[in-house]
Amino acid sequence: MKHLPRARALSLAAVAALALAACSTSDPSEASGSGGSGSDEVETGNGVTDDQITVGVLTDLSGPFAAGAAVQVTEFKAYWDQVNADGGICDRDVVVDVQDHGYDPQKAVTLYRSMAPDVVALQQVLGGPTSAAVLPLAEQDDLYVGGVGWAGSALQYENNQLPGASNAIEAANAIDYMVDDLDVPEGAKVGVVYFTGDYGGDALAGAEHAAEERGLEIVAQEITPATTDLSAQASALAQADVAGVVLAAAPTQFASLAGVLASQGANVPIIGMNPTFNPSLLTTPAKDALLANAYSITSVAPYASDAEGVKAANDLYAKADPDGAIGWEVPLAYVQAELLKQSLDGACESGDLTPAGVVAALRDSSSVDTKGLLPDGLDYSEVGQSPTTTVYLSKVDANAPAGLAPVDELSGPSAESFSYGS
Amino acid sequence: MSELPRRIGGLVLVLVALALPLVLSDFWLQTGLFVMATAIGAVGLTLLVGVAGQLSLGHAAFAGIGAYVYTWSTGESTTTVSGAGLPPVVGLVLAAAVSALVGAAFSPVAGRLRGIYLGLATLGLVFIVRHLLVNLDQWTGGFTGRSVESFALGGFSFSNKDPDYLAVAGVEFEGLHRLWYLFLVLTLVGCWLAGNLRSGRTGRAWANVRDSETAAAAMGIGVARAKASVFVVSSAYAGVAGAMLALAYGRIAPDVFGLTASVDFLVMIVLGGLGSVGGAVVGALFVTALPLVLAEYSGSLPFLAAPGSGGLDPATTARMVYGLAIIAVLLFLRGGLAGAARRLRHRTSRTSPPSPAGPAPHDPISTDDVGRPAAVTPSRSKETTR
Amino acid sequence: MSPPLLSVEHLHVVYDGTISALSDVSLTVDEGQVVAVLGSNGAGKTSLLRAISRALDSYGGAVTGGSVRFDGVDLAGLDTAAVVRRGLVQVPEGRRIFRDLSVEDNLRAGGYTVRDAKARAEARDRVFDLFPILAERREQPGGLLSGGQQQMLAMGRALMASPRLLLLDEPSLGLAPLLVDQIGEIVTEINRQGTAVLLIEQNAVMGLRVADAASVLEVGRVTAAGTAAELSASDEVQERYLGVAVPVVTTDPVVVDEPEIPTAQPPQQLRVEGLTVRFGGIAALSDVSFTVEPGTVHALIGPNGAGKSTLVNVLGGAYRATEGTVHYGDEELTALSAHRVAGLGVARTFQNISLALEDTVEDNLLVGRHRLMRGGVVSGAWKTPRVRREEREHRETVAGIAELLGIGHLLRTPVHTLAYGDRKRVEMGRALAARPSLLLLDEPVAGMTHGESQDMAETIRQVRRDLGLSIVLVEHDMPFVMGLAEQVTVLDFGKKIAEGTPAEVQRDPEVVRAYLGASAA
Amino acid sequence: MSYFLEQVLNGLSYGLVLSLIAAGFAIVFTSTGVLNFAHGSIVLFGAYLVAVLHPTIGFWPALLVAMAGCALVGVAINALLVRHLADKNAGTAAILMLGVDIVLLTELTRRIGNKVLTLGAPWGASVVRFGDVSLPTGRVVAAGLTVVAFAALWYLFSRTDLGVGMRAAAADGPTASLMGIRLSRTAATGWALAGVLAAVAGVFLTSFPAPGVAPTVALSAFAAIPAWVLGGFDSVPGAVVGGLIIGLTSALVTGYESDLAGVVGTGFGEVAPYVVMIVVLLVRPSGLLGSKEAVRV
Repeated sequence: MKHLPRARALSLAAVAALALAACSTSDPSEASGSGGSGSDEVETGNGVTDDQITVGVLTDLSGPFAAGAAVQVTEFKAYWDQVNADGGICDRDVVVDVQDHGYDPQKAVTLYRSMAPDVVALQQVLGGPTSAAVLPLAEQDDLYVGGVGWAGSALQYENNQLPGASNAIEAANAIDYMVDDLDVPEGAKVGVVYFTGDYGGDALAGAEHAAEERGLEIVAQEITPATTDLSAQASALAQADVAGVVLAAAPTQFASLAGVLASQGANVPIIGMNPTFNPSLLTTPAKDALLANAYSITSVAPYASDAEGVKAANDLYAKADPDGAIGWEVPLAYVQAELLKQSLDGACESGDLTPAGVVAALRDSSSVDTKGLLPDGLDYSEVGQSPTTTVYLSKVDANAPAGLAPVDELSGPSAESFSYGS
Repeated sequence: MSELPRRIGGLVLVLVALALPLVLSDFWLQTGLFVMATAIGAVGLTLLVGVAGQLSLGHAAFAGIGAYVYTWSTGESTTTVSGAGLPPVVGLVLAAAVSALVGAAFSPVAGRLRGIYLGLATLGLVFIVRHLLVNLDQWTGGFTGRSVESFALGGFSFSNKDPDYLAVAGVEFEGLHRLWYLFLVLTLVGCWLAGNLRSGRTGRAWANVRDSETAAAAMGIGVARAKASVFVVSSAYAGVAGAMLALAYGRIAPDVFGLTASVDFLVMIVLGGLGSVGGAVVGALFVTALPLVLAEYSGSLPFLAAPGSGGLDPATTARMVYGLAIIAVLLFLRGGLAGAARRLRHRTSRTSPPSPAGPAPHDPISTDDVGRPAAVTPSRSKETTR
Repeated sequence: MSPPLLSVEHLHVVYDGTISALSDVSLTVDEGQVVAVLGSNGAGKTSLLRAISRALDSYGGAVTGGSVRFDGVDLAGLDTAAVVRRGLVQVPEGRRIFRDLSVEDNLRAGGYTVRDAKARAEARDRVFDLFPILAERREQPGGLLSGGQQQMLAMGRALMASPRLLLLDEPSLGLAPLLVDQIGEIVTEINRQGTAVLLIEQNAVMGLRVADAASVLEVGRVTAAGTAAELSASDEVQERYLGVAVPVVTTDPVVVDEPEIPTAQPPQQLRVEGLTVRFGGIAALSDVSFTVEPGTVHALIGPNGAGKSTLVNVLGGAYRATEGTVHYGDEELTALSAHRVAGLGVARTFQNISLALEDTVEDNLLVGRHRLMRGGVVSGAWKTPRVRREEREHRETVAGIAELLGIGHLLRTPVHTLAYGDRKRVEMGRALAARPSLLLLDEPVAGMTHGESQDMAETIRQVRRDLGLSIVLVEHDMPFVMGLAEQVTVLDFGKKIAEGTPAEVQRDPEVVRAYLGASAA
Repeated sequence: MSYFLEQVLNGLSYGLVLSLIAAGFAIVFTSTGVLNFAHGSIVLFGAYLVAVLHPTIGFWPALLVAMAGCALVGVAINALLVRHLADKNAGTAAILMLGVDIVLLTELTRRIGNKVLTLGAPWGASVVRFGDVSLPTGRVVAAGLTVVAFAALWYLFSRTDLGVGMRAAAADGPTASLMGIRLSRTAATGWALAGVLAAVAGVFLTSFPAPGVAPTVALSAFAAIPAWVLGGFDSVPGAVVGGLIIGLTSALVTGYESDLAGVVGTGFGEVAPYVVMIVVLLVRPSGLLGSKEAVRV
């Protein structure tokens, strides 16, 4: 019994020796040339068989974004069903593998590991911290990752596809719009209320750039998602006598901020970033304030847009789930699937339907059109920059579908002069 | 004597753990890495809470410090974040050392507070450390965090490169496989050290401080010193666990080391059975792996609605099952999983008579020390009176 | 003849599944009677009351045999509150008044079960009649009352429920003789108003004076029972509680041979000078001085609440002295923290055993070796050869100590499975393992049977002979002390009232008065 | 000056809401020794009930139902779970409550979805003006109701048998049971009271100036923990004092964030309560109004 530790050491050594004997450092697949070729001329890899293409979705079906994510999953599935009915891609059916990370990076990483060998691309990884955890791994694996959000920090990854303008571009456009159309005078102060993190931080950077261009002064207020009562922030903004507010947060903060500002007599325009508006806000006490002062800037065309693509997306969703909640998620989900489809088509055409081939196809496209779902002429060829400088501006409107009435597509001067890494 | 079968069992487990990468898929390997990393943290915490009776809700703060120290010291400086570019082994040692130092710095606070007061003061530590991690962005990368350099030892990298291709018995050994062995060694060494500490002079001193500070002092044990030493040791464990988590993720952000992580560590050791090193490891397995496995496989459970269809979807069910599992263990298993295992052993081994139910495990949150007795603990003192 | 109001039959009580507290206890209380149960610390008196009030659960105890019937109804299956509602109310040991609640609210809590406002008002008037001082101080928090007033409040609180049977647990504990007499009169008065009383007492004289009948409880068994008059006359009771008839065993002069396990250092002189300890204004010790010569056994005796444990705690460094000094050799103990005191070779045991219950006897004993071992955190974690050797050597040493105490066969047994007497030995062994030159024993035989006490006395003699150390012995059990100590210091109300050899002390009128109450002197 | 005053009023009114939650922690803790990690979920549950019920039965009846519902949930948790723990100690009880919290929060999150549910509170988004300082009406009502709630608690604890019984049970459970006080009943009452307070707090945490019921409300309840701790674990008055201090601290730190950011970084408002808590604990280890007893051997 006393020499058991020694026995253990011996067996360890034995195992080690065995392992060494079985070791090899020359890759057999290199010798056999390009492995995994299909029956046709297209080269294939992970996630593609002779009759099936698997794409992955890592989303949040049990965490804070569960409800909106469910809308998107429904739309994804309906989209690919439609594509498959029309003959599929590269003569193959597309299958979506949806996994739920619950907004937990640990789960996201683990689920990514389990999914990566079986998919040709990740159509979507939802959430800031989760995609921050997954993106570097996917980059190592050369795997396409779609629509992570609009934070500029995601632009540095070659494998990342951003659906429309980044947050900084949105914020810069918001400032431009205030100056050009909302009569905010030069020298005025503009508030920026933003979430701590890449989303808020990126928006702040864009707003600061635009403010400098347009001669405004920024009053910044950082908050967290747990901040649901923005009284203190609103007071501080009212105290500074701001002429407008840019908000990079979530719907609850939008309602609180608009309500409190109005109640303090500060009737200034508030422009919310991408996911900041939700139709249910119009049932809250802040309804009147929102209707009076609130605008929304989105990278994707709003639900109420009459563009062809948006109508297609909405019809598809209405058929898939007639009782489903409507909102900005519908066009977004549709266009993400659409973007991936275009990359898959591109990869198919160039004969390289491997994960790397899909990324290459994405980066080859310098002018993508999406029938008005996203601004035309998206340019994915330059890694590190926003694919477009055009955004959609809507006004909160109780009569419009999903509560947002489209006002304009704009690309302001300071949005166009903004550049990452400068 | 149950020693021999136990040792054989341990040996078998180690051999199995050594062989597992040959058969496991990436999902299971990644899960295993997280389990081993959190297990090290849980072992450290069980020394602090279970053995020495110092309640801490701030374990994740120390893990966070370890993770960032490792990442900063091994990382290269870029335009946005700085790094020291030190060898990974040095980074690992630094992670443990700096966490231990912070633990030592915090121990005077621990000396003043007891029980639940100490627990909630350490809870504050989690928020403060998180605040620092977010704000010191030239070192930490701020809210979005920063990437972690992969581990390397003498030119051999624990990643997919250097050597680019490595196979054992026909199975290609990528970064995950390689990290598995690194983590296995760290975990085994960590458990072995903790077991030695627990059964030796230091562990006896800690346990006595827990049971009665007065009695401990009467035996010549310096109470303040014992508390400081256990804080240092447990923080060092947390630091190593943090570095391991950083390696397992490949990228870290402050949110990884928040309140949830702290509480998870506590759940691990309570479920596992307070004060038991093996229990801490099993608890880590339960708490870390269960949600991952449920998330991965809940889709194949037949009675559930498809994701997004509005019914009771797999993800929600998985989370519920996790919560219910915690409740069930606490309602039905005395002394946690380790206690249940001990009873099972007693029942199966004929040689030892069934021992009467042991004393209720020590309760670090009990307010016996701070004032009124908690009604949940019907004032049963550890003392014996007749 | 109507059935007795309370009848306890063949009652067995066990704590934690292992420790037997009562075996085969039977007694009865008739309507209108006062019955006393006499016994020393640890005899099982409190367990008896808890069993009657159905309150054992919360202390980890359980009735394992026999029955308790009140007014003909078996109480098994009822909870404490139901028992109270039936008119059986207890005044717990140590009063246990609610310190933060006002006197009035304390009484109100006592009348919790009385729903009828009128009955409650009457009960309160009765209590205020009985204890006018409570009416005077009704607005004050209970914690501000003096000891005697607190006892009155505790009794008044119980009387608020207008009980048919009042259970009183040591009402005289820690009270001055005059107050004890007063409490005795109040008990008689309560009884006269029609309430039966079951009185638990260590103070045999007080107990026998007010009671109609009495039982003597010793280590969980009834060893004598009868009318109060019969018991007062009994030699056994005299001997047991007054220590009067015991012949003083003259201890042989100690022959210090080569000790088997030598002490670390030779024992030094312990000098206590003008020691005063106050807790929030209340003096637990005032101006106590005495000297313990090296290598002697020095006993500290006195009634409950005399300040003995406080003194031990000051000697061990657990309490700070308010005034005065304690020197051990050249070192001033009062200036040192507890673990430094231990480092000088002063080891102690605790009145309420303080062991690590989950751990084995061996591990508990090894704790005593702490100060003699050197393994640190780092070397301990890596189990260096030096640490392994040290661990092995010390395990051998504690095995020797365990043999000396007769618990060698229990070394690998977890403490929570041990019987009470063995736990006391482990506690003693742990102190000895520290190789002390001065050993402080706080009630080493409390709760032991006569036979166990005799064994323990023999062990203590042997320890002193073999190890050549000084022993300060705090004890309640007079005969035990008389057979062991060379010098005795008697404390009462925190003051030294006598000092000398056992024989001298036993004859001292002050001591007799302190032990037997004012009227006995 | 009016800006400062406004922040102070904001902080105090928010602090009163926090004190309702903190008092819930304190009452459950003193009556059963449980660190109720599920309290945040119960707060959310109360708000959720009001949001769901108010369209059919009106706001005030919905609030009453929510109070009863939360009380019931608390009592059920105690009776069905806490009392049946395998190891009856405060540590496992706290972890048990974490399990309960996970289950409750998951279900509520699923039900709420990504909607922002509104409470239909009659005061809407209106504000009350005091000179040039304005305060949301909801906050004024909250302050008023909180004062009423604490007055009712004071009456209960000092003037009724049940309350005196609860205090006695909290001070010394075994002795209280010797007085015929059923600890199971005082415990149930404690959980019920905490539930009632949680429902009230839930309504005010989610009505204007907050937009409505969202799962993050359960997190806001965590902000009451420092308030509870620094007031003292077993003290309801301590919870009020703690709530006010924490409310004031967060409001001022947030209100003057731009002036403070250079020193303490951004987002310090979230951390400040914990810093205050640790400092107070170091000076007074059992909180501002917590009872401390001499540690005796």
